[in-house]
Amino acid sequence: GGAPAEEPAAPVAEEPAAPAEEPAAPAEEPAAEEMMEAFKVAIIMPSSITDLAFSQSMFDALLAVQAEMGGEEAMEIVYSEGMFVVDDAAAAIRDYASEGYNLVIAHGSQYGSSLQEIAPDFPETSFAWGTTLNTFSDDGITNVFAYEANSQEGGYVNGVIAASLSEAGVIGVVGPIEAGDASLYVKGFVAGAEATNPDVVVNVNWIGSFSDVALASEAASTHVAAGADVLTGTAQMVVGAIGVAEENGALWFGTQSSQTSLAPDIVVANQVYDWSVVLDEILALIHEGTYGGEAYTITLANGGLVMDYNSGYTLPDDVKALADAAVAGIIDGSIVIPVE
Amino acid sequence: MTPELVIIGILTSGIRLATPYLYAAIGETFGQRSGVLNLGVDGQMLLGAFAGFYVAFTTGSLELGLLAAILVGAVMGLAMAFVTVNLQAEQGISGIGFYLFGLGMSELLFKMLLGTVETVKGFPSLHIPFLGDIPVLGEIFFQHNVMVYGAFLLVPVAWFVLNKTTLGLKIHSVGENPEAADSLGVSVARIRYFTIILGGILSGVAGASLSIALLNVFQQNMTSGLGFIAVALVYFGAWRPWGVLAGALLFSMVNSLQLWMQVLNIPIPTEIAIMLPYILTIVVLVITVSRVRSPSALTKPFDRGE
Amino acid sequence: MTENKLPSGHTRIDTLELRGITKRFPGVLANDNVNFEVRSGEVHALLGENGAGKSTLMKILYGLYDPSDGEVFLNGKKITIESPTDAINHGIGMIHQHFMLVETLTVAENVALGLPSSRGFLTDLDKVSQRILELAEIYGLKIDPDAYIWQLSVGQQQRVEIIKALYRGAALLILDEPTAVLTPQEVDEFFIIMRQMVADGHALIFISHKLHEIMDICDRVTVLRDGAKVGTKNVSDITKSELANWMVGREVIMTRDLDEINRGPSRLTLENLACDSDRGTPALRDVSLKIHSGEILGLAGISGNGQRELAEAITGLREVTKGKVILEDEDITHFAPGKITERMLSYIPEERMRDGMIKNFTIAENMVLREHHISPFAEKGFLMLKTIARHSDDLIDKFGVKTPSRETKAGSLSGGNIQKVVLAREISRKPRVIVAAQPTRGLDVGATEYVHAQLLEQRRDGTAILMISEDLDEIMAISDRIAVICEGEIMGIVPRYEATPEKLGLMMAGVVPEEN
Amino acid sequence: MRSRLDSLLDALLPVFATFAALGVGAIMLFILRVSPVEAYGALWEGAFGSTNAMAETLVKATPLLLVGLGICIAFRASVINIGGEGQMIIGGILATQIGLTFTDWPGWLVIFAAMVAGFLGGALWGGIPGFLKAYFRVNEILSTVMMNAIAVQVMNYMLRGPMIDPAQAEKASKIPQTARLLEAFRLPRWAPTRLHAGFLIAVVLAILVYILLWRTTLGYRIRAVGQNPHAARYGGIRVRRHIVTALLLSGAFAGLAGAIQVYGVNYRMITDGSASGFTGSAGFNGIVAALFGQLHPIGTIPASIFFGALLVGANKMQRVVQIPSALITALNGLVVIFVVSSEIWRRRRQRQRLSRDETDDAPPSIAENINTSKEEGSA
Ligand SMILES: Nc1ncnc2c1ncn2[C@@H]1O[C@H](COP(=O)(O)OP(=O)(O)OP(=O)(O)O)[C@@H](O)[C@H]1O
Ligand SMILES: Nc1ncnc2c1ncn2[C@@H]1O[C@H](COP(=O)(O)OP(=O)(O)OP(=O)(O)O)[C@@H](O)[C@H]1O
Ligand SMILES: [Mg+2]
Ligand SMILES: [Mg+2]
Repeated sequence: GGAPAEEPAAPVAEEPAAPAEEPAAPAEEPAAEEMMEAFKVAIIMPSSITDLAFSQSMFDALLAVQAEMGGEEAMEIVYSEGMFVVDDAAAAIRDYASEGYNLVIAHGSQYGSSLQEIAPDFPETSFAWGTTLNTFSDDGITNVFAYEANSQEGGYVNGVIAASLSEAGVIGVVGPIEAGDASLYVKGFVAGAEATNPDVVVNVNWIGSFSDVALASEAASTHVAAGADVLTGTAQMVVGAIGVAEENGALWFGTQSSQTSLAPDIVVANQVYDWSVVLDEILALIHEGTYGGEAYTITLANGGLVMDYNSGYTLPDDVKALADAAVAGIIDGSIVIPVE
Repeated sequence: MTPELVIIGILTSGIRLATPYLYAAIGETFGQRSGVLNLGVDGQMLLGAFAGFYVAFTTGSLELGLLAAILVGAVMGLAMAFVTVNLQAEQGISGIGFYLFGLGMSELLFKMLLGTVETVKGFPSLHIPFLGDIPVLGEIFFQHNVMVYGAFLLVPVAWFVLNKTTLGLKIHSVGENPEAADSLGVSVARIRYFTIILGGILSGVAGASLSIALLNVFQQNMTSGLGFIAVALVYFGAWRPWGVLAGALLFSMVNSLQLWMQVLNIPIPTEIAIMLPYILTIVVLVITVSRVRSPSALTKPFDRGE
Repeated sequence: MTENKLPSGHTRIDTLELRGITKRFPGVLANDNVNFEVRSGEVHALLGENGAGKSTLMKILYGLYDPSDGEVFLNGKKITIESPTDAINHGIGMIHQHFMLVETLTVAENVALGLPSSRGFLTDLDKVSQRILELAEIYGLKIDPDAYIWQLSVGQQQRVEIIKALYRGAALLILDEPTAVLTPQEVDEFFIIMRQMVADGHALIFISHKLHEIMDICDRVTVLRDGAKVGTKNVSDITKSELANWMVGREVIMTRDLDEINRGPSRLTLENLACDSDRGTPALRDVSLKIHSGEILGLAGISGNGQRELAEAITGLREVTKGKVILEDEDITHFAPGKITERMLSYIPEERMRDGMIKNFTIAENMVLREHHISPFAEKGFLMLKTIARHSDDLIDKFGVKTPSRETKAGSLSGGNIQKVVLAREISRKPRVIVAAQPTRGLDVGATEYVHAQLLEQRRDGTAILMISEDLDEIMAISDRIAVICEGEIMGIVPRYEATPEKLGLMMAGVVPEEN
Repeated sequence: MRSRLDSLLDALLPVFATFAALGVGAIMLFILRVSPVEAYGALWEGAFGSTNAMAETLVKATPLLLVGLGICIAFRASVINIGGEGQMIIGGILATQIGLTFTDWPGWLVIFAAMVAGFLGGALWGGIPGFLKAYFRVNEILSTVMMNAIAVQVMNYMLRGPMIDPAQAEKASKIPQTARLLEAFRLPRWAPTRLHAGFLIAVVLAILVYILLWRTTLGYRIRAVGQNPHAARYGGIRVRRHIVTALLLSGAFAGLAGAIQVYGVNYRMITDGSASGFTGSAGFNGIVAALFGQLHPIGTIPASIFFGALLVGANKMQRVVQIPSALITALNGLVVIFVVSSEIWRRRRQRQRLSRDETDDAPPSIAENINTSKEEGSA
């Protein structure tokens, strides 16, 4: 068949993140000469490091890990942003690898094919990509890590809170295209909302673009006109929708990065991706000489997904309790989110 | 959901969505009427959007923001005029150059000066007394912000300038027969400078209408190709302000219709819904078979032939 | 009214003098140290072969071109003219060879263009219209200020050009081949206007290739040859044939006797032909004609009476709404133009630059425009470049096309040479029928002579020729029979020896001759 | 006789213009506190510094050249095809479908069929605006812009639905991509670089387009229609049909570019919801490349390589000196502006030459929209 065999159920990190000190520890262990060399990380991102969404979530995590490790002397970070052209990204990946970067992160599911091709040529370099769990180990490739986010989990929690807070019983969702991470988040959100209030109406609008801020905003207006008093959305173009929510006094739920700064009055909660959990583990493995083969999922359970509540918004205690219960249920497995 | 609600919704948001298209397309109409095709509208919009946003954000004054957008648009227009009028560069291609420049430069400035997405408090909705209180109509037409009204006001103004003033006469003649205009002492260069700079200004304002009136944020490539649609709408409108208005409204309302179709759970693939405005724009043009020629001198640099 | 004022209220120009004007274009010395003088109250003709540099000299005077060298003196005072605005301010107006009108604007709008308005930035078209009507009254120009230019006949458009100049206070008017596109009647009317203007104290510079017009209306004539001035003479001191010889530098045959008619069977038959104009109004109604092998059928008529549509209907370029076109025995009525071409029907279109040739193609490419797809010029979809080259060299040689090479862009040729290329292409095919529309429009006497000789040679070879012309002299010079068209209908057909200008003129005005 | 120096200067004019643009870029870099020397060193390095770099440049040039060839044809017919992006997408989709369907066919056959499918797909997407222009007078700028947007949605629909990778279909996070092409179906590569046979195909096609335009009756007709539709009709050419043909062919080359991107570079289609995610904006940049190449198929070859080098080198520059990618975009814009603006000097020099040498018939400027050059016409 034309399709490559998909990955087996790769071991997924189950425990919460390793203690923060651990990745920093290598400083003492390796030989002194090696220590002089900074660990070099390159990252290729589809959007920009400041998109308040998917790309920024990884870049922020890298900065956090860098700080943990002791700053630029310990870890050097270079990035290529705006690499939405797969072809250009492939050139960048190969280039970074041949420049001797220790870890090359291709932060987008579209970069898989390129990695599959390039990784075998650089066995000494470690690669990571997401969002997926495919490390290409079936193809005999051993130096690719994979990661993904269970964004449906935070979506579910957001949905629970949203349904509880919606007085109108109508909620609007703005998404880019119905696929990947965005699709997972929306499914989780709808499930959470419907589980909390079976009568709630969740209207979903896919606008067909990751960049059309104006249409995202108009989609939000449409939701408001259709009676929604709570909105959510995913991907970088939703910044336009948040303004509409604020103007109309609707509540907003964010995902990927914290969007509280955009509308401090109406953002209730964000599901924030904290990839440092994954990065820590990858760095530890690389340090041990394992360059790939592991796949990670950030979840509420392992702390990679964090529910970030806006301190400026007072969430009623009963609702907060519902949310906490949802988080607990997801972590202990009593809540299973249907995502097909 | 009642049908009235949906119809009001479609009309209201159609009017809002049409705003940036109107500014940009009316500006482009002036340029094309005088014989200059500007494909750089999207880039000019982005720079205008950024300038407007940044100044409004830092000074807290929306008026100053708007002024900044106007200035930046004017400077871009000036550069474009120099390149197409004096250097007689191929208009379509230099337009693409200006688009790329505006796209990159707006993002670069955004990165250097702001660093992250911020918001401003944009122009508030103006509830027009009396008119805004009329039940349905008031809601559709008279509860928008000032830049929306500005865009719609621009249409009759543009019509008036193009058809009732000596300037309009000159613009028309320069676009149709620059040799004739030149032989009567009309400065082809001066008129084209004027229309291209005006186009730049209106593109800048179109951008600002997004960043400080409708969306109140700036993000890289936030226009997402809107400027190219605006150019297409000039062709749709057959170089007439009222035609452009019709095109902008049609396109926007169908766009808002497709958003409603998704909300109403009409079972068609979302992609088909999203295609609708584009398909319908073409279909309408096919049905209403336009007999109007483009300005004869469009895209042709003027040179006395010496 | 003071001594030096014109009826239009503007100041007179007593003398205007060009001294030592030189103009170089890349590869061409268009004007070579030309001195020229014109006075108030005279019509001064400028005469010369195609490409002699007449238009260039006038464009310099009007500020459209910068001279490479030379000076301009107005009433004895040196002036500089750097733009048309300067020229207009000095009272100089110009009517160009190619009209400078914006077709999509009205007469009044065209006149008002570029002038300050009495209402500031608003147009004052009502006042402009009023003034147009006043001027029209003074000079006897009939014009509707609210008509769009595209609605007007060529003659009317010319009147708009004159009004434009008068409106701007022109005391000196440059008329670059104004009569080339006018009907005899229109020319007469135009001359009345010119005489009126001269009598009022205007100075006129008149360019024309028609010698009788120069004899008719001009006081003095200056001849240019290859950019240089040959001389200036009083028209009263010179005869028409002297003038022709002076200009061309050799003997010119002004009239020729036709050989015996060697008339064969009918080649082209039109039966009750009808078609519409571009605007959708009926242009031809019920036209029936037979054109025989070995004859030239002249079609006379005032421009805009269906001649153009008739030619296009025959050649397949225009949809026929009724009737038939029969080539020998074959009904070709609804054939595509290409198919008609293949049946050896040639067409010399009236607007050659627009319809008859592709400016940016080389001469060689233009030479095969009609047969680029047929053997020997193409085989299996490929162009046979060597054959095409040989063919073009052949024609360039045979027809004496003045060009550096066959690879020269056709657009850079002079009007006469362009005409030769079209003619060479159409005639060299050994056509069975030729439709020739205004074959000598804009050509100098030498070139005209040449074209007529070519057509007559075709006639001798048995080709059937339909020659459409608005120039009665031309029609009467080489047609065997003359048909007259008016408002899309044939008013009658008269043999050449029975035709008089008066008779044809009446028919052109729509009077059906009694004999028919 | 025209000196070699003159033609060399003409050919180098875009290069000088590029230097001027990079000079302005240097000021911007300076403001960003980046050493222009280092930055431009990286640019050169990225474009030509190694075998691999050169290969990357040619890989980038391939779709530019193919789209550019189509633009040459369209422009010669006086049709402006802004629909390259959409045509590439549709071509890519059809070609991919061939590879996914006929998995038991021999590789060469699938590749051939896929190229044909890409060609036809692009032709369809270009032919529709062509048809609408010729028979309904719908302006092609309007319709091609709209067709681009429609093509993106077609792609999103196909990759999310009927064409989705079966492996993705089973998973919760359905990445909108097709399955990968079998190894046997991939265009041969010049290992270890990514340079693939598509470049060769494009160069051969450039020569064929040259022949088409100046050696065949079809080319003659297309050019005639573009130069003067009235005279073309008089010459027996069916104007409308040839307008459609020109846009059809133009689209076909863009469609082929799409197919070659899939079979030579990506081996699958994947969407990020935008056109440029797949095309890398080659549908636009190809227009610029064609104009740099004086709208001449042969001239478009070096022009595409030049532009490809700039794009590839600029990416490298971003990586090395870590400047926002936005600067690169802005810089590309400047290069385009400077290069088209520099045309006027070429035209001026040409006029001066003309006054020296009457028989010269060098090509007029691109500003005059269409030109023909010395080697055109008869031999
Ligand atoms: N803009 C131009 N550029 C280059 N050459 C030109 C230009 N205008 C005229 N010429 C050349 O200058 C010469 C004189 O041209 P001009 O138009 O003055 O002739 P003319 O006497 O008016 O001829 P005609 O009777 O055909 O109108 C010709 O050889 C012509 O080709
Ligand atoms: N680009 C154009 N500019 C002006 N007129 C045009 C143009 N294209 C076509 N036309 C007009 O359209 C009409 C039809 O042209 P033509 O007969 O050449 O088309 P065609 O290719 O034969 O179409 P079909 O194959 O459907 O018969 C003519 O009146 C022609 O003048
Ligand atoms: Mg002349
Ligand atoms: Mg036809």
